[in-house]
Amino acid sequence: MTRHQALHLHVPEPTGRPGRETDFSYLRLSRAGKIRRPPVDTQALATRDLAYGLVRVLDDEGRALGPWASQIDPQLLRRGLAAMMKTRIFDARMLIAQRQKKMSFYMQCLGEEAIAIAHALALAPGDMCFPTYRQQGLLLVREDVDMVEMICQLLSNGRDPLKGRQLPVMYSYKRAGFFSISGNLATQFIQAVGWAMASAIKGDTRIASGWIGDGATAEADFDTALTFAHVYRAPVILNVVNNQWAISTFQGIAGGEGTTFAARGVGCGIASLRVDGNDFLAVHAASQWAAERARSNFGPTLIEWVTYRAGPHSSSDDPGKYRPADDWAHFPLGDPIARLKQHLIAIGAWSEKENEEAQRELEAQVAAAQKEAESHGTLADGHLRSAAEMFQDVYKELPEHLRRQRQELGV
Amino acid sequence: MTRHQALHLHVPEPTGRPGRETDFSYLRLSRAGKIRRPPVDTQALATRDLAYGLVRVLDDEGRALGPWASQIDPQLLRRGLAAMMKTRIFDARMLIAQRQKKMSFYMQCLGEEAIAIAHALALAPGDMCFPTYRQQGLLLVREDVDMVEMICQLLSNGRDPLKGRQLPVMYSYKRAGFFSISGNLATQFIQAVGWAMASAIKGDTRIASGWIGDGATAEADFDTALTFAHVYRAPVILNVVNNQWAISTFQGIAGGEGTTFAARGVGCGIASLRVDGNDFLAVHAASQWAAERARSNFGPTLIEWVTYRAGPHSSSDDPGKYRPADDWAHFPLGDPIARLKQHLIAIGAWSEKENEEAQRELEAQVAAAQKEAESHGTLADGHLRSAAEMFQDVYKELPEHLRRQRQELGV
Amino acid sequence: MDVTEQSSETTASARCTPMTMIQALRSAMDVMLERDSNVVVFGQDVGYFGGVFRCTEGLQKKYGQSRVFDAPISEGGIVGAAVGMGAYGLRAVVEIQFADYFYPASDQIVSEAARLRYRSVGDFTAPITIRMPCGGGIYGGQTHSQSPEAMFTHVCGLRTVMPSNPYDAKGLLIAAIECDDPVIFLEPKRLYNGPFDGHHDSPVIPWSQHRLGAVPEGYYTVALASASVLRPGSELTVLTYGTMVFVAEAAAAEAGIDAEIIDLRSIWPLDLETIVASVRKTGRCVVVHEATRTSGFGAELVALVQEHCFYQLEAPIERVTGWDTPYPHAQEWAYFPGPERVAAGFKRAMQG
Amino acid sequence: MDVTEQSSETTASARCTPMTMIQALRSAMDVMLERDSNVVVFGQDVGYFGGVFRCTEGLQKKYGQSRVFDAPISEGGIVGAAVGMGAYGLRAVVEIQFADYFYPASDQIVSEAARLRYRSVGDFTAPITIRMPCGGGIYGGQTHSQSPEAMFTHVCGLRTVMPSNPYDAKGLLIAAIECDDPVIFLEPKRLYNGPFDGHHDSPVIPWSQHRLGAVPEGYYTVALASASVLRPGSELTVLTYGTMVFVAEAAAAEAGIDAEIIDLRSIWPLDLETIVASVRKTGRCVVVHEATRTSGFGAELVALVQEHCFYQLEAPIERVTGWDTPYPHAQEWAYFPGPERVAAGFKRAMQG
Ligand SMILES: Cc1ncc(C[n+]2csc(CCOP(=O)(O)OP(=O)(O)O)c2C)c(N)n1
Ligand SMILES: Cc1ncc(C[n+]2csc(CCOP(=O)(O)OP(=O)(O)O)c2C)c(N)n1
Ligand SMILES: [Mg+2]
Ligand SMILES: [Mg+2]
Repeated sequence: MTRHQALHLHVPEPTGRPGRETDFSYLRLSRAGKIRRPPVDTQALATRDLAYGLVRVLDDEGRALGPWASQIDPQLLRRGLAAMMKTRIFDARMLIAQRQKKMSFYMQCLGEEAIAIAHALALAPGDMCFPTYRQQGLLLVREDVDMVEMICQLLSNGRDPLKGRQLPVMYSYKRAGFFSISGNLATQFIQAVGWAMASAIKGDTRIASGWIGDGATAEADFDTALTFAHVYRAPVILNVVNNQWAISTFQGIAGGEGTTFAARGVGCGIASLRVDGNDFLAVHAASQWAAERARSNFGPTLIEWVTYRAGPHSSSDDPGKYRPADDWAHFPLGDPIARLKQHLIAIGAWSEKENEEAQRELEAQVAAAQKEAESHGTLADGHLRSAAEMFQDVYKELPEHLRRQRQELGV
Repeated sequence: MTRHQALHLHVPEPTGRPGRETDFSYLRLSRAGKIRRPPVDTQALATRDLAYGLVRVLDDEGRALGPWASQIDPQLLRRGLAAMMKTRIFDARMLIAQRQKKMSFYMQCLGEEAIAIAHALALAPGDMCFPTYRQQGLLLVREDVDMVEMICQLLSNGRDPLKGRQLPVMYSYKRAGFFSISGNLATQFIQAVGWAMASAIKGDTRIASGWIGDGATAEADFDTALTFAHVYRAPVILNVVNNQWAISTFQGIAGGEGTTFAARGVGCGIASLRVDGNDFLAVHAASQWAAERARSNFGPTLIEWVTYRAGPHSSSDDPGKYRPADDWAHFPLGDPIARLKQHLIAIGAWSEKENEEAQRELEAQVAAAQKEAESHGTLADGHLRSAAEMFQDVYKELPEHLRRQRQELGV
Repeated sequence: MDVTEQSSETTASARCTPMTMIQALRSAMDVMLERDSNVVVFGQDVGYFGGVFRCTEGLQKKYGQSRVFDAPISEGGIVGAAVGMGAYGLRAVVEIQFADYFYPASDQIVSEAARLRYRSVGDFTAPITIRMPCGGGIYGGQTHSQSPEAMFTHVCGLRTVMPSNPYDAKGLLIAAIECDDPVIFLEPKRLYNGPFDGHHDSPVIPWSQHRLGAVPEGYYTVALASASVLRPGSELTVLTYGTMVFVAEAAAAEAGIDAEIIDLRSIWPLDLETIVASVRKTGRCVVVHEATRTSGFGAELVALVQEHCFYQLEAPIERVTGWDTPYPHAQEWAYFPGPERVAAGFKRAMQG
Repeated sequence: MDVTEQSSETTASARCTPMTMIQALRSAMDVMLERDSNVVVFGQDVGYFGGVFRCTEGLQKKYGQSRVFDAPISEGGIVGAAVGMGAYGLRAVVEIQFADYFYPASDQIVSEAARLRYRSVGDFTAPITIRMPCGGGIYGGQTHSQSPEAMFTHVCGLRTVMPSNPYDAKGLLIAAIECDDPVIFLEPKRLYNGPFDGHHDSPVIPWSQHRLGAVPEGYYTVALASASVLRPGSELTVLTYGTMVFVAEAAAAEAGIDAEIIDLRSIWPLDLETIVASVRKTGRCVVVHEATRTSGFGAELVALVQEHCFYQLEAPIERVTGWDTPYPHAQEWAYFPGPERVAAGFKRAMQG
């Protein structure tokens, strides 16, 4: 055996830091239209190349190219665009409300709007999403979810449907296919698989869609979900939103260096795609593919959505401390809203003028909803749900010891 | 969207069950000598083909073929053969002793002897193994580990170095590079990575080798180990012993259906090999490759060792309840001892006569060690360590409350 | 509430059969798989093989692979999937092979199953039952002997149950499966095949020779949060559960103390009324469990009793428990709080 | 032992600086990274960024990436790797971002770190320190507010520590890092920037205005398992720790009760002597903690006090704690056992 040098520890570092620009070549992008689209019953192992490539439909001119560019109703695209615009307006206003102390906390999805929204439009009624805190788009795209009610949750006010129990953004909407958000990362991923298994056990046709961030893939429940989904061929879509950052650590710390998150799916025997998450058409097409695969009993699909967390992690975070201030401006996959707008205009289904009108209208809508919600109180003015409600729902029935404790509190 | 049929749950089933022979074609074997041997500094992703193939050196005639057939001293092979024979004798005798109630429990490694033993011979002094309960070969191959002491551990007698605290087979031998075995599956895998990280942090040259069974790969610590090993490029060998069974469940229930355990490594960005674990030469060569890679700071290697658990899971198990009685006889990778013996005879470095002598001598050695160990007592005759020792080592110093409890017991 | 009262809870046909605890548990799952198509059973080795303790033997054959099946060796995955199934509307009954191995599932148990109803205001629930064999006495060493019940009782939203005999085991398991809250169902493995009085050198008595081994064949429940008075008495109240129930009975007999022995059956939420009534009557109390002492559930019992019965107590409440060490392998019987140690605790409580 | 005695434990230069608890913790790690090349610090966001609470700010720059570094979001991996490093000979100081997130690491903590020395007869040890911010009062909701200390105290082999001020925080953290046993180091995040008396509507007082905010710059230790008498008194003994220490102080002042307030500092193993001496003197005892009540560490304290002081107790020991519900977000101050509730407990204990 040869004599060896001293070992040393490798700690991944992003190329960019405050004062040093990011070299985004690590993303290894593919050109729009270049990635093949296999049939939905493809063998999991046969998706290997797709897990290292990047499915893209829209090119820089806003043209839709290649096998993933499906015939899609412009009406649906306009609906998607409006939902993305609404989401961005919603986020911006809520962040301000947080700064005004009307709510304790907020989390935006700035720059990632296409993913949840195009995905939601590819699902069927009754399907169940198990989201993270950054998929508000799943709710805001729906007509049957009341924005006022959502804002009441954020304000923890007297009309908060979650009775003040949860942090802002931790929504729960069973009837809208939106599972209760947990503060503990990754737990929902295996739960999504369990829900999908249940659907298969019951001979149902509904599928599940689980969500996780790049950082949270390091948690056990990510891998557990992959294992269970593979073993039981669960009808589930496993979405990894790789927005490059997990609070202050970049995706290399989560294991993304020199490989992809999609590749982990292939290793587990799961069909896997890596997709441009800022390309509304790509997101919709890939989601449809995976949904069709799941619903046809061909099993799970893991999709890595490549995107960028353009805002701070949450209202408590200052990204200027750990990454270049203008990083998003250099992110090669751009802004999903601008890109879809460009496409719609390019195909003649939208105009700058319509866009401006829509923007104004949506701003008015959100403002009105906010106003109405605030009329029911905010965290700052203390119009909260009653303390007695704190003791409910711990168990189905109030047990004796909690009755005594409620009494002790005098409520 | 098309109308869909009812979903149904897929539950993997082995091809063989009691009364129905196993179809082992699911193993997808390669022919001896057919798999390439990349340089040790190869990129992790470039090992993809190796993770789905099967590195084999010995063919059915006992010839050593192909790029993994290294120049290996016949003396070392004879040592390996003797250690394997000794291990098999040891296991057989200890199982009988368990049936005689001299010990509470026992676990054999029947059929898997080559893996631990050839691997140990490829490591350097000071390297640290984090084994499972089925790597007794790591100890039995060493000249500096006293078999008598090992048997005292099994008998839980007055000379048990672990003071009666641990189940039989849960050895701990720091000086022999053998980490304390845990009853909780998989925990050692990430600990091995932590140890390797420590070695890198300190600029050491020693490497770690972690062990896990196919079934236990479903535990979180398996994936966690892969993630940490990849992120920090830890100098560690990650061994998955795929002996096809985890108590009563076959490897498909652990996620092996339609993929390999080695493939999970590649997905995580770890160089990965799938190797014939019953081929002593292949085990030695692959272990050497991975050790050299780790020690040269090129990072971790995951090796899936394909083998067969020929005996019951433990002394508490009856495999006749869940798999064909004569399954091992049909396992296409055969018996590691017979195969190495055949090779040594084929190259003129061994003979039937030497083999018989060695067998006799080893049997006498083990019998003598057992006799001596039993002279210090067995679980059955109650010559145990003192109850007072039960309170030691919970903390470094005996705290007040344990002193009081010891007093309460009156010891 | 005593055993006679229990029967009134049942809706079973009068037909009783002698069953071991294993058979009783299997019968409970059988009954519930039959009655409710939303019940599913899974866990490590529970499918084809029927479980390492054979509690699910024959169930896969009877109900098919999609209702009774093997799971990967991932306690976290098993419970996490069960929570997801609960959100769908199923009632999963899962097995953790040994209670010592629940830790990888603890996030899913504590942060998810226990809090799902609360955080979603009942939008989603996790009506799951998590079975786990617990306790020592079988030379299982430190990773096949633990009694972690105290951990669960600190988690609001969970119910924790531990039967001590076949009759209760079946009735409680059915109640647990039907319960809309998540239930931790701990099975003292030393009692699987017979009652055990702690005299480990004596021959094992089978359940067929014990009155609590007579189990109705069909459906019945034993109410959660109801204790049972195993032995009425006037001198001393003994609070115990699981393996220690018959040890306490033997210790009382051997010490010649007229102890009132209360088998909690449900550890939390618990039947405080029965406890308080008894201690107010006897004025003395001993808490007995196999788990390690510090912050064991005995501490909560002591706290509750002194809060509710302070002025009736004539002596300090005694705790007889496992030591604050890992469960050793060879010194198992020095660790286990056998009849001698329990009796000594009774005597201290009588003297105080 | 009181604060004057504490100083005698230190070997620090006399030079004291006002520090927040965050600065004090950082200073402890700085001192130990400097003194012992086997000390490493890692966890989520602790490297380049310096931790979400900034406790490790500047340490990576000073000691380099292989001694202070970011970790993947895997609490199990972080603790598991730390155990392996311990087996190698390092002393890992790891951060769990919020105590609410320790569950994925519980198997590595309970089954591994806590038992490694025992099961290997000292062949291998895990001298690790696991830091975790705990407690509520910052509108963190149910997953940023928990106080899980009781769980750890049920696990033999672990030490559990919770400082209430910068001076103790630094001295205890250095002692924890030097300790050869695994230590769970809980940091009440509500106290990071100033003492907090529970009057959440009052302006925050900075540590620089508090005597316990004066912290020696260099090396010193506060002994593990030693309590501190925050306020001597004769009428009532208050056992508390962490966030509740200054709340108890305020409650006593407001209720006009001459309470002896004991800050446990080390929760387990603990300084029973100081506790017993005090209760024997006062005859009355109230246990105060923020964690949920049932099977909280208060239960163990009640059990110990009644075992050791039964004949001196003039009234039932009271527990004032968080309710047995998840920590709600908006009703935080109805959940938190503030001065009013604590004072009411004191009064009940005085009447009994
Ligand atoms: C179990 C657990 N550990 C740590 C945290 C703290 N935490 C909250 S969000 C976050 C980063 C998550 O990053 P990622 O998964 O990439 O999602 P993103 O925020 O980028 O959408 C961390 C560490 C947590 N919530 N839960
Ligand atoms: C955390 C945990 N869960 C379950 C068990 C019970 N158990 C012990 S060995 C075993 C099977 C392991 O199979 P595998 O990993 O394939 O190893 P093999 O026995 O085949 O060598 C199981 C389920 C355990 N010891 N620890
Ligand atoms: Mg992210
Ligand atoms: Mg196996």
